[in-house]
Amino acid sequence: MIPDLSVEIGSLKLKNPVMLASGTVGYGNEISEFMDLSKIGAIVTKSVSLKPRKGNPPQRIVETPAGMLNAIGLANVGLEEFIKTKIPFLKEVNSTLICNIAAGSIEEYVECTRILDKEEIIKAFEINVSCPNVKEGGLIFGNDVKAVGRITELVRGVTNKTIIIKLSPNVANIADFAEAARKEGADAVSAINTLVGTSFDIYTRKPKIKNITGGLSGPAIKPVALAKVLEISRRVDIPIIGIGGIMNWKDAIEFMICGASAFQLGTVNFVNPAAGVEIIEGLINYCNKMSITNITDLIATYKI
Amino acid sequence: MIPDLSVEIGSLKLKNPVMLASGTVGYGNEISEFMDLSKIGAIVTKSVSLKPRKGNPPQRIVETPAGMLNAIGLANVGLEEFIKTKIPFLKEVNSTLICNIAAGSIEEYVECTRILDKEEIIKAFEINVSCPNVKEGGLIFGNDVKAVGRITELVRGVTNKTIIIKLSPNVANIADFAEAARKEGADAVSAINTLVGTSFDIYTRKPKIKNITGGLSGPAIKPVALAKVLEISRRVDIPIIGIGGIMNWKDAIEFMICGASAFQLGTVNFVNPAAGVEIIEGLINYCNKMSITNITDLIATYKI
Amino acid sequence: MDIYKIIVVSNTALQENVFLLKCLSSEIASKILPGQFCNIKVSESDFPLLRRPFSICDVEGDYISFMYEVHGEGTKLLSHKKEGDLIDLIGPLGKGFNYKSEYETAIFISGGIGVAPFPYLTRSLDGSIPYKIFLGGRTENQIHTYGLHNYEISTDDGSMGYKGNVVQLFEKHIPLLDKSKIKVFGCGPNPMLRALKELCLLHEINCEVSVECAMACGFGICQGCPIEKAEESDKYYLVCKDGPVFNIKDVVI
Amino acid sequence: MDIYKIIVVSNTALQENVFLLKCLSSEIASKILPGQFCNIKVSESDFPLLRRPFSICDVEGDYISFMYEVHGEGTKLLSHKKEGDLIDLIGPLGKGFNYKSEYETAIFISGGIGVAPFPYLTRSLDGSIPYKIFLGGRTENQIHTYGLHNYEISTDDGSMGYKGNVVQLFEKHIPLLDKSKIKVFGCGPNPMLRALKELCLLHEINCEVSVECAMACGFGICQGCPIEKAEESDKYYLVCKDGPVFNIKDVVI
Ligand SMILES: Cc1cc2nc3c(=O)[nH]c(=O)nc-3n(C[C@H](O)[C@H](O)[C@H](O)COP(=O)(O)OP(=O)(O)OC[C@H]3O[C@@H](n4cnc5c(N)ncnc54)[C@H](O)[C@@H]3O)c2cc1C
Ligand SMILES: Cc1cc2nc3c(=O)[nH]c(=O)nc-3n(C[C@H](O)[C@H](O)[C@H](O)COP(=O)(O)OP(=O)(O)OC[C@H]3O[C@@H](n4cnc5c(N)ncnc54)[C@H](O)[C@@H]3O)c2cc1C
Ligand SMILES: Cc1cc2nc3c(=O)[nH]c(=O)nc-3n(C[C@H](O)[C@H](O)[C@H](O)COP(=O)(O)O)c2cc1C
Ligand SMILES: Cc1cc2nc3c(=O)[nH]c(=O)nc-3n(C[C@H](O)[C@H](O)[C@H](O)COP(=O)(O)O)c2cc1C
Ligand code: FES
Ligand code: FES
Repeated sequence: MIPDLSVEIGSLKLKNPVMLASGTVGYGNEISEFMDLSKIGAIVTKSVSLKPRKGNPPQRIVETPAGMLNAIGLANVGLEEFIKTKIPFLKEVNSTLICNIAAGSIEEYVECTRILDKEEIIKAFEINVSCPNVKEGGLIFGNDVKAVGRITELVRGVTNKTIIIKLSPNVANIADFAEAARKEGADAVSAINTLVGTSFDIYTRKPKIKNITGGLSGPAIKPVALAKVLEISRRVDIPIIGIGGIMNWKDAIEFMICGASAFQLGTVNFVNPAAGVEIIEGLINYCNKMSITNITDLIATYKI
Repeated sequence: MIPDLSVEIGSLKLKNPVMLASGTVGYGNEISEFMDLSKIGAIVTKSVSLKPRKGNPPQRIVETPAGMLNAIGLANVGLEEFIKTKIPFLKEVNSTLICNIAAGSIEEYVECTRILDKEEIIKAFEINVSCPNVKEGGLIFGNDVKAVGRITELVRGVTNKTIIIKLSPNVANIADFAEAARKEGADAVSAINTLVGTSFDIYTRKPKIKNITGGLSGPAIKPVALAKVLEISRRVDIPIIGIGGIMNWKDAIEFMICGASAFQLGTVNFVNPAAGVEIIEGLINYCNKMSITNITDLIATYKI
Repeated sequence: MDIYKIIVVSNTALQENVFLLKCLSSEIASKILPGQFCNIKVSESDFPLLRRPFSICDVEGDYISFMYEVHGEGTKLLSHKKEGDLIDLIGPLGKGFNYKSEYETAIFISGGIGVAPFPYLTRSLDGSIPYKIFLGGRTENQIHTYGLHNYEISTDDGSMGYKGNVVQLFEKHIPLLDKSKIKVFGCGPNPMLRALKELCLLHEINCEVSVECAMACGFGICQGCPIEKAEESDKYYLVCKDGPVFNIKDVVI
Repeated sequence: MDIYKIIVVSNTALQENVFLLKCLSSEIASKILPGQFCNIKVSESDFPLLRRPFSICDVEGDYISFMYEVHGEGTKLLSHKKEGDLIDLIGPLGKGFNYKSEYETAIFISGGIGVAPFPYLTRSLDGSIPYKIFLGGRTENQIHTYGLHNYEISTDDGSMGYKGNVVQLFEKHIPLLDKSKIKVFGCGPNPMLRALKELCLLHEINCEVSVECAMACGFGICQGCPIEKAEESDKYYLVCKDGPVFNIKDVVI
């Protein structure tokens, strides 16, 4: 029997809870060679900003124990080019499209959302208030509850589509941020973005990443991500999209048990670009084994 | 040639920067079977509290990718028993002794320090304001800049020995906490304690650790720990003791380059209880190779 | 206890998922006691991070062996070790079985891979003490008789020996035994040990068990392995240091 | 490009630290071009996390091979693979050398393990095109001649061939060549490529190089591998997708 894997995030309906995380699948082209994107619940685009961004100079990435640091610096083609050259391909793919927006000012968030709201193919916005790798990339907002509330409020004013606020883990109480987003009308939050980290060459004494610090992702951060999801789930009544170190279906289930209504795959796409569809397989088998007919029955069923 | 490995933390002189972290070497007995503790710069005791603590019920630990979660819950024999039965052994070991203190109230911190100040063998206090695993174990203080300042101030009032404030990484700006400690008279800060994390069994839906969340330690957190040390080093003029995921001498050097005057070995002791002396070896070889005659010449020499 | 780098002599499959790892180490062989364990580094890298604890299975001259079941990543890596490889291990650890105390007949009861410490333990008994072994498993291929004599078998599915669990099998034998003169040594999963405890308390049978729990260090420095004391509920034993063998009356399983 | 699980045919040491990994894969063999690479998963577990990129070294029928130097943990694990093991790899990746464009003599210049792509590349040249290979290394055991002909050697320490670096060795040969009719193919560490670029720009020699840089994905989704464009300094190429082979004029090395 095929269990019902569909989930809802606000008014957004997904055929399954598997989403591909922002910045880890580009605009879908390359990864589509490894799997049928139409099977995936949703694709989140690389953060788009109003103007194109060159991104940070190399070296941008470095491997760490069970993780990696990145400081891509929100390299992206900019709003105009995104609409012109990236959306056509994304239209062909029969997958729900979520557009991730990064900005250097509150006005830019609003402006981006306002413009992109017209693109019918875009079903939801994920507002990145938490990129640790550019000064104006959101982390300054991400650490400020009031700013997160304000951004949510203003973005809410220009779109009726689903709004997801992507939260930073680099704060003491992430639930406060989720609560601020909820209060100002966000439909969901996603957690977590990367943790701030660094790594140095002991011979040159230079940072291995040109940007000095980068964002830590991968299995190393999974326990932290799960704790953040659980914290939000226990305190705030808002759908959560779990992110952080998911490598396989077991990790994904763990996030759902901890409170996630859906989850995103990030770093794993680099290592196993077919992970998305493999995880759907895994969810089905697990549900069958556990006699779960609707995967929504799993959400936040932690026994504590 | 043997380089000079000695370092100073406030008025505290250490023969080398290698310290064994609180909670990861008990009170020295067992680990002394694996190495000559007199070679180590300093030993930090398991957190001592005024009264004995039973600690958390099992399961207390679980392995995670390149790390582990623990929720020991500050299990310790209590102040009185510590003085009576643990100090005698620690006296025999010719190693600098630092006593780590945990408490459920500001008064308890002060009271513990006042009593232990009389023990001549104790050369410094490490004040644990950052244990994530017991409600009254400090994390509530660790997340509150004012409380950290106040604890420092009051503890400073009852001892002339070196005071090290052990900081929580579970905050947005750790440098603010280092600054508060510095202002109120701390001689140094140590960073980092563990990150809050969790892990669930996907079949029982129960947390793998009875306490629900635990503290994440080990190589997984090294990039985060380094970034926190660097943050403090760039903003606050206070000696830093680096902690987090050090497995070998290379990791240790990385911390010193990022700003640490000394460093502590935690989780590695469980896997390689001789790591302490092996790392001293490694430091000597590195210094020789790099023509460093005083290891203090390495501290905070990041080129950024 | 100390850290040793010892050489693998063989690492052979006893069943599809169960291996016998034999190594050369005169130091450990000369010191280790039945019921003690070693904490083994299963890879040369930092992954997996923690060592894995395994009971001593047998000692023959300078050779020591471990019997293990492939469970997760760590034991899988261990199963890849081959003759000539070096293994990094800490031991001997913990306190073993008090098999020399006063009793006339020894009874050994194991569930699944819990049989691992029995070859060495039974071999260490003074030959004059009679003993009987009860081996339990869910199914036939969970029964491992390596190095054992005088055993009876139970399987949950009845595929081999008595159909039922091993504690039930033992219970059937109790009437044939002089309860005050036997000592039971048990090793296996917690549910089995709980059933065994209940039975032994009921019949006032002296019983020691080896318990398992998650461990970080294995030698007493992390406090990660508490087990509640039966008498003083405000205190814990450490499984790695005070155990893994406990008198069944002393602990809450 | 796709994910393949292919079988290891052999994995033999060419030097103490340099191995040749030969695998069976008709799919990759039939598609991959000289200068392209594969991204190899060096272990079955999640450690190390990322794949490791290696240039295609040779293709013979259905067999493909990689020549690699043991550098860190990942390549060490790779060196443990043996006949019959399965390897998980993604490929073919990137853009290869334009070795079919107009020129009369091909020159190949490598530093250290940079020689890896040359066996397949030289073999792929139309037999009628004359070529010469310059192999450089710090010392004798950094010189790998596997699958090569027509080479000259330089070592920094003079332990083999010309004493000096390989770009200097090539420079000595320039007067003997018709600069406008040669094409140079280079691969090696960045300092060598920088020296080569300077020399080729000076002499107006057409030159393509394969560059290395840290990669997370290897196929264009992470944006982790930028290299600055020589013309438009506000833009980057991606090494994994737009390269790893670039005309030396197009990039800032
Ligand atoms: C004192 C003692 C003696 C043991 N003797 C034997 C023996 O002789 N033969 C044998 O096959 N097994 C024995 N075990 C169990 C063995 O240690 C585990 O099966 C093994 O650690 C599993 O590792 P893994 O990486 O394959 O499994 P994973 O499940 O991937 O391991 C994940 C983590 O959980 C821990 N863990 C998993 N299962 C257990 C368990 N049952 N007990 C304790 N920790 C566990 C691991 O050590 C590791 O830290 C013993 C355990 C203890 C505590
Ligand atoms: C396109 C391309 C082709 C390559 N072809 C070959 C080849 O044919 N033969 C060969 O021996 N080597 C080749 N390399 C280099 C090879 O990928 C590295 O030596 C290898 O990744 C080192 O891994 P490690 O785990 O042993 O080293 P570690 O230093 O432990 O690796 C740590 C991290 O740094 C990265 N890294 C380390 N060195 C390099 C490097 N030089 N280039 C890129 N990433 C690096 C690793 O991928 C890993 O993520 C190539 C690199 C690239 C980018
Ligand atoms: C290379 C890279 C680039 C990323 N770029 C973005 C981005 O542009 N916008 C964003 O919101 N998150 C970005 N992220 C964060 C991921 O979407 C995700 O939150 C994070 O990597 C944690 O998940 P993981 O551990 O599964 O990778 C990026 C992550 C990586 C590794
Ligand atoms: C099992 C365990 C127990 C710990 N107990 C204490 C403690 O009692 N007091 C304290 O200040 N830190 C305690 N810590 C934190 C360590 O001292 C150290 O800050 C942390 O583990 C990070 O370092 P590591 O990654 O090298 O382990 C404990 C850590 C572990 C793993
Ligand atoms: S496992 Fe560390 S104290 Fe027992
Ligand atoms: S390595 Fe990921 S884009 Fe090039």
